[in-house]
Amino acid sequence: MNEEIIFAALAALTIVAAIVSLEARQVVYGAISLAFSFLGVAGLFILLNATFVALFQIIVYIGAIAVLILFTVMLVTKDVEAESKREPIRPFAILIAVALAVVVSLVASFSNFTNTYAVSSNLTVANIGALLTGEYSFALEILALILGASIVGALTLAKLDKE
Amino acid sequence: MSATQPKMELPREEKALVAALSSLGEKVKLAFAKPNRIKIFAERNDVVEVSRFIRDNLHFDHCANVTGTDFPKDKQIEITYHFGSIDGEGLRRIILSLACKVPSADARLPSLINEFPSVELHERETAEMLGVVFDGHPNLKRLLLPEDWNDIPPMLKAYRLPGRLEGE
Amino acid sequence: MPVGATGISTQQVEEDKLVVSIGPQHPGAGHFRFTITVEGDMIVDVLPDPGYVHRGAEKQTEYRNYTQSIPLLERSSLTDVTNIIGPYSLAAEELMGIEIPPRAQYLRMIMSENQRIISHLYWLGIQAIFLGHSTMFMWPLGDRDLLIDLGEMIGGARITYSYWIPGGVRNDIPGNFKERALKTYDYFEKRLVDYERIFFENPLFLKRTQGVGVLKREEAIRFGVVGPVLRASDVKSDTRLDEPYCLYKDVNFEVPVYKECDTWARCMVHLFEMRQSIRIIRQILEKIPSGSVRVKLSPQQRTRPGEAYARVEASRGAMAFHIISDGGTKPYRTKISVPSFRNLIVLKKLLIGSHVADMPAIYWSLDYWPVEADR
Amino acid sequence: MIPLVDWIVLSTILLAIGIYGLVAKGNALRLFFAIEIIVNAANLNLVAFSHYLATPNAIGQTFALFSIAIAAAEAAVGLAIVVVAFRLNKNVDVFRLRKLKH
Amino acid sequence: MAELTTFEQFVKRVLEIVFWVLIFLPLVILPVFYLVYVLPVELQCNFVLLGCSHSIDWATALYMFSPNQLNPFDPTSFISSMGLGASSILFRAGFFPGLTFVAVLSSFVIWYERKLLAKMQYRVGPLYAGRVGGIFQSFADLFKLLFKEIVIPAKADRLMFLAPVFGMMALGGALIGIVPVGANEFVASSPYSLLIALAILSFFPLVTLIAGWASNNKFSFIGAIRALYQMISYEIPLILSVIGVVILAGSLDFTGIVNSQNKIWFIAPMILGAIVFYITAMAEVERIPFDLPEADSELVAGWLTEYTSMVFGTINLAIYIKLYAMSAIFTLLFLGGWSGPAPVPDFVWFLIKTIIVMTIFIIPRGANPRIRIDQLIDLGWVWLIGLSFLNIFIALVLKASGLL
Amino acid sequence: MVAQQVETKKPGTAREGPGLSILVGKMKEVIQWAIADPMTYLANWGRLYSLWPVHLETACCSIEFGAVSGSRYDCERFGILEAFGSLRQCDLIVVHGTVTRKMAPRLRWIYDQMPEPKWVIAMGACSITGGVYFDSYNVLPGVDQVVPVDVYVPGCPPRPEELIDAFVMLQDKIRKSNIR
Amino acid sequence: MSIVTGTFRALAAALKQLPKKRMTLRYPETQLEMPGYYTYDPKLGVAKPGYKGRHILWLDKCTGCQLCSIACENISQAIEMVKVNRAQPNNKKSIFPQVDYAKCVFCGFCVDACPFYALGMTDDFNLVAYTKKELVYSPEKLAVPPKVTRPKVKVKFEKDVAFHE
Repeated sequence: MNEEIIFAALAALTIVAAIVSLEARQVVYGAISLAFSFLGVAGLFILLNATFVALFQIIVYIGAIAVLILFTVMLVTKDVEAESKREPIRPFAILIAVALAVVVSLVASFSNFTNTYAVSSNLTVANIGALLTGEYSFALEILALILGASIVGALTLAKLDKE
Repeated sequence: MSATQPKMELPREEKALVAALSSLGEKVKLAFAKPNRIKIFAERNDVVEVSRFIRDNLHFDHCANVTGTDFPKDKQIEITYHFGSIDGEGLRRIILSLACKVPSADARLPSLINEFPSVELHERETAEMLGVVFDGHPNLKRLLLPEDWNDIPPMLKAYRLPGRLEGE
Repeated sequence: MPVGATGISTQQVEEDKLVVSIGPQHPGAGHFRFTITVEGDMIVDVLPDPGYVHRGAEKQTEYRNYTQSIPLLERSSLTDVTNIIGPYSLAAEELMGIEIPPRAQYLRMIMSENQRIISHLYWLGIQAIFLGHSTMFMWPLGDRDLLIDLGEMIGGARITYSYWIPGGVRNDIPGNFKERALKTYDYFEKRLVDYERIFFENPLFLKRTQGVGVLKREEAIRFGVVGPVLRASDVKSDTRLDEPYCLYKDVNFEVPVYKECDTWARCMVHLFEMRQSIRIIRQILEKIPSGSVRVKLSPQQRTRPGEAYARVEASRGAMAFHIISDGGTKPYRTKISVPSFRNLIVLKKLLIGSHVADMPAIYWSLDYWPVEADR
Repeated sequence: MIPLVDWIVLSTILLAIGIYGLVAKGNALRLFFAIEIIVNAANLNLVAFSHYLATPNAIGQTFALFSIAIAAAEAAVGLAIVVVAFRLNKNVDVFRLRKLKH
Repeated sequence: MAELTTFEQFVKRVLEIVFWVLIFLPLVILPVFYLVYVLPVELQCNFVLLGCSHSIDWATALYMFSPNQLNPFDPTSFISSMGLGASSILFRAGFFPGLTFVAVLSSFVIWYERKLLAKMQYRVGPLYAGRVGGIFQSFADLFKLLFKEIVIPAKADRLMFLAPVFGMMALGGALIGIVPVGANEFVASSPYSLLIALAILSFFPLVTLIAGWASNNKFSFIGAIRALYQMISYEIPLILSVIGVVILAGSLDFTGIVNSQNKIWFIAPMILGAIVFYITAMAEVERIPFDLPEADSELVAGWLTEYTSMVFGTINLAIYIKLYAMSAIFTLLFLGGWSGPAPVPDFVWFLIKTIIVMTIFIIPRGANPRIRIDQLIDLGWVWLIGLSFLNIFIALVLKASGLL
Repeated sequence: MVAQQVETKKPGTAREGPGLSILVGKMKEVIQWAIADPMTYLANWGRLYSLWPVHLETACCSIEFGAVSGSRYDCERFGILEAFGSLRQCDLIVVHGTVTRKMAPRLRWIYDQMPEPKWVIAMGACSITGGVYFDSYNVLPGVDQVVPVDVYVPGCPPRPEELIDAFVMLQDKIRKSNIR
Repeated sequence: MSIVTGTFRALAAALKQLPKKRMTLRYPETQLEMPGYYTYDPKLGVAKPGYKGRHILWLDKCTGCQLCSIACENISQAIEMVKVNRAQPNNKKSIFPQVDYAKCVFCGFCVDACPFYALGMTDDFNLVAYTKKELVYSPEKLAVPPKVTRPKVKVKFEKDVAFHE
């Protein structure tokens, strides 16, 4: 029973914060709301017995990405931004989104997915570490390369206006 | 070149300076020359030229002070530049004053900022304290007085201190 | 929209800048205001705005006779009272045509040098707190009080002694002065070693000051800076050497010169000068002659008409008075040439292109004391 | 016991919100938010499926970690682009960013 | 402030009171409730403490006078039904290893810091507040700030301006919640507790940035940006310096890490990691020489410039709680946690060690000037990350060779 | 804070009936004794040992303020921190000497920006009456024209002991004050 | 490496202070020993060193010549001559100086101006007041020599420690 309540609360937090992040008038509020959405997802990960992923989500998403976003927003937004001229598209977009959500949800609910899970002991950090260094070590190296490349790219972009 | 007679024997450097200054001829009038202090007068049209001469030929490389004095009896304001020297041989003890008298009604003077960049703030101060306009100064804005100052410049003799209006 | 060669319009670059006003209520400015324009972490423009302490002392002297001006002029440079009265007294004596006795000369030198240490210690404390070093703020300000005690023994006040006056000094030193002074200076020299350990040799201090705010020799001369700033820019110039007043010819001392021309050099000059001042006072205490200390002057002492320009080496540099007299009991015009005002001109030059974090260090390394500069 | 369908529905809703944002918004930062929401939805699915496997293993979680790390890289580059775009055009509305090059 | 003339002022004042009650509920009201009401009853009912079943304090008397055990007003049934005992989560979070205890400890640490600094500067420091050596100085500051007017700048974003107060306090509470003080004295524990602590630490830049931005002041904003640079670039060496310990201990749990130090404290093999952790922790809590975000000679008070009264005080308290938490984590990771000779309770050993570590955190303030931001970034990215990698290699070598 | 509302109702305003007024009076007394007095005591106790001065240097007396915060006269004994960064957290302005006409509006501005309660110490003859600058064209004859002054410290500049005396006298004033 | 040693040397210099005696003067309890009164000898034309604090007026010597007031006139206008009901043979108008310490700058030139040994300056500095009016010291008040109730302490030097005892 408790699990369901927590799930509902976290899901509500995630969804509402996600909507607010897109719809808040000030982008700064949107960015902060996005951080709450990330936090909700992290809570959902804990509910899914993936604590390590949840903590990683917090450290990376909130400690780095949300802060970076917020910083960019504060740097970029001078006054209240002039909203885009795409207002007519909005109802259309809402329609698409709702249709997508409804259709996929219906499909998912009619399919026979399992509703039970086994509490397993091989979901620990050690297992993740074994996978990362063993089976997916090549992916890990590629990932390191991607991260390095992204840092180089970001630095290049930041240096662009200095010249 | 009419010089007041120095009372004591001048040291060597001062003598050399006086001699060098006399080469400018009528443009420069020697006010006094005593040990360590020499004062000369110049007309306002010649100030820039004389100061250039002082800088280039006499090796006075900076301006230590700019001051102005109001002489209401003569209706003149005397602007005095005090030049000092660091690199000149034996000149560090000497202060060379270049004075220029301008009429109070038309208190204008060419700025020496191109010759001696160190006069920038001194000239600004003199300008606001005495109402002298330094032509060619890039930034003659208010420096020390409050922003809402709307009296005559305070260093003029016509300006009486508010606490002393009823006479001394 | 004007577009520069790099494809970025100049107008847009303007908008990335942040204009910050420092002062007058700011821990890093004091009674002074300057507006800096910041781009990233770099200062691109500086707009000094002095005048918050402009009190018009020069005009006021025209209403006071030569003795009465002394308490007034002292307040123009409260950290350095003896040395601001020095050139005034010298100029007034030149106009009055009097000679003062040698004991008075030596007493003047004692006061002057003691005051120099006091002023440097105040400078040191503020420089340290500007760099974030609270201990080095407390130590000099504590030890400074001991030196102030010495001044108090002679001058009768903590700071405003009104000790040098035209015609000599006001009073002789008390009998136990020498013993107390030597004790204090012995203690103080030991403290200076501690100061070096904790501050002047601290690697963080070196990192913060070395290569920061470089003022080249040619520029220093051209802009007419004086005092420790000039000496830190590799110029061996000191009024005590160049144009010895009092009896500075009779004492041995060295003048520090540093080739680095940066903030570090300006800091080291101060440290060096404190040691030299102690050395001078020790010599004077050994050789001071007995005799009278004051030439009796009438309160309404008249002067010769004419003008006098006298200067001494104050703790911040050459302090000069230009007095024009019309023969009366009061000066016709007094102009004070203060070192702070002369050094202000390089503030802009040094700050542009430096980090925001270096701003307080550079600012205070010029030893810019707004009260003195504004007069 | 929460059924797996609930997780899928939740992540679908998040995905829909993200797609709505991508379609409706013009502000580059909002687009960025939308992308992050979509990435989160995907991560949620990965971890949820890994949790509900008949014989659970950590592969889903590992993939989620990869995804998060790549999102960090993407954030760094993307936000740098936004900042540069702002410097060039004074706003971050993607529909006014006509030219990519001056 | 002096007079209440309008209804608006009255409402404002009531809201103010509600605000402070909310803030100080865990700090003041809960402990008072515990001390006066719950603890004696709890001790009486659930424990046999030194065999004193005939305790004579007033709560016991009250209990003895209650005629019926099923009385709904009966404290015992109330407490047991609410789960409020001395071992309950509420007690732990609100009182003993939790917020109140750390708040009181940090207020004394503030006093201790001021006295220590004063001693280094051969002066006295706080003296007159409180009878002995100004020991209640920080409480005087507290009461002063508590009764001071709250000024919210006109151009500031009100919600975001006040949010950091709750944010910092919540983060401080969460941080000390995960840090144990003894083998059994903790608020919460988890097999990932070290990672949780690091995750909570990563929230702080966000709150700082919001605070700096919402003040709508240039100094605040520059200070916040500096704080951001500093915290983000020092989080990486912080995490890396911990990895060595994790490798040696084979556990992400503080209890596990402490238990694995029974042979040797990790400061001996992991000296490099300890140094890196020490420096980064000092930067994380913005202490001199790393107090750039609050550099008062350049940035007035940094990101705290616009904060007044207890809004400022609470944030400051949270920063000191963070200082406590960092030194506690240092103790746990490198100094063997609560291990020590037996007769003294374990949390006393832990506190002694923690206070020594805090002293080591405080001392550099007396001897160093502030570092500059570019030097700080250089130090972080070049030296500290390099050293922490070296530390990881040392840990790997030690682990592989089976020495530890 | 609660006591605030009690105090504002002036005694004697409630005159519905003799019994009620006595009751109200008793209640007030009890509230005064139980809440208002301890609160006032606590607030004043906190304030008098925690006076943080604004870093406002108006003129040369600031060097004596430096001496007060220095090692020998250590004003931190009284809970007075040496110049604190932001004026938003400060309660005390020590006017360090001369206030010029250019500085006066700033002084008032700073005073207005500070949160209540706040106190002002006028340090030095210049800030009390103008001192030696009594006839200057740019000096304010006393800061009490601009901000309300609580304690006057004569001297030019005052000794640090005098400033400490002023702090002690200000503490006395706060101890007896009734501001909430 | 010099960075490390330098840091440790700085730390050691700070920690070296811990066992030493503190310098702080406990002012409200004790007070520094001051130099004596500042007086002026008109015959020699030289003053006697001493502290320039609050004035002291020897009423029996004052002749009401106003020289102190004239001396102060252009300094800070702090001295005013007021009438006092007091028979004084050498002071016919019975006017005495009254000092306004709100204006006084403690320069001591009024003492230098007095030719009758009537004015001096004491080492009293406790002049702080709540109002400006309290700062005006009448001649009677000036005539009272100051009383010091606090114990006086001296600065002592021991090797590299200075403290007050």
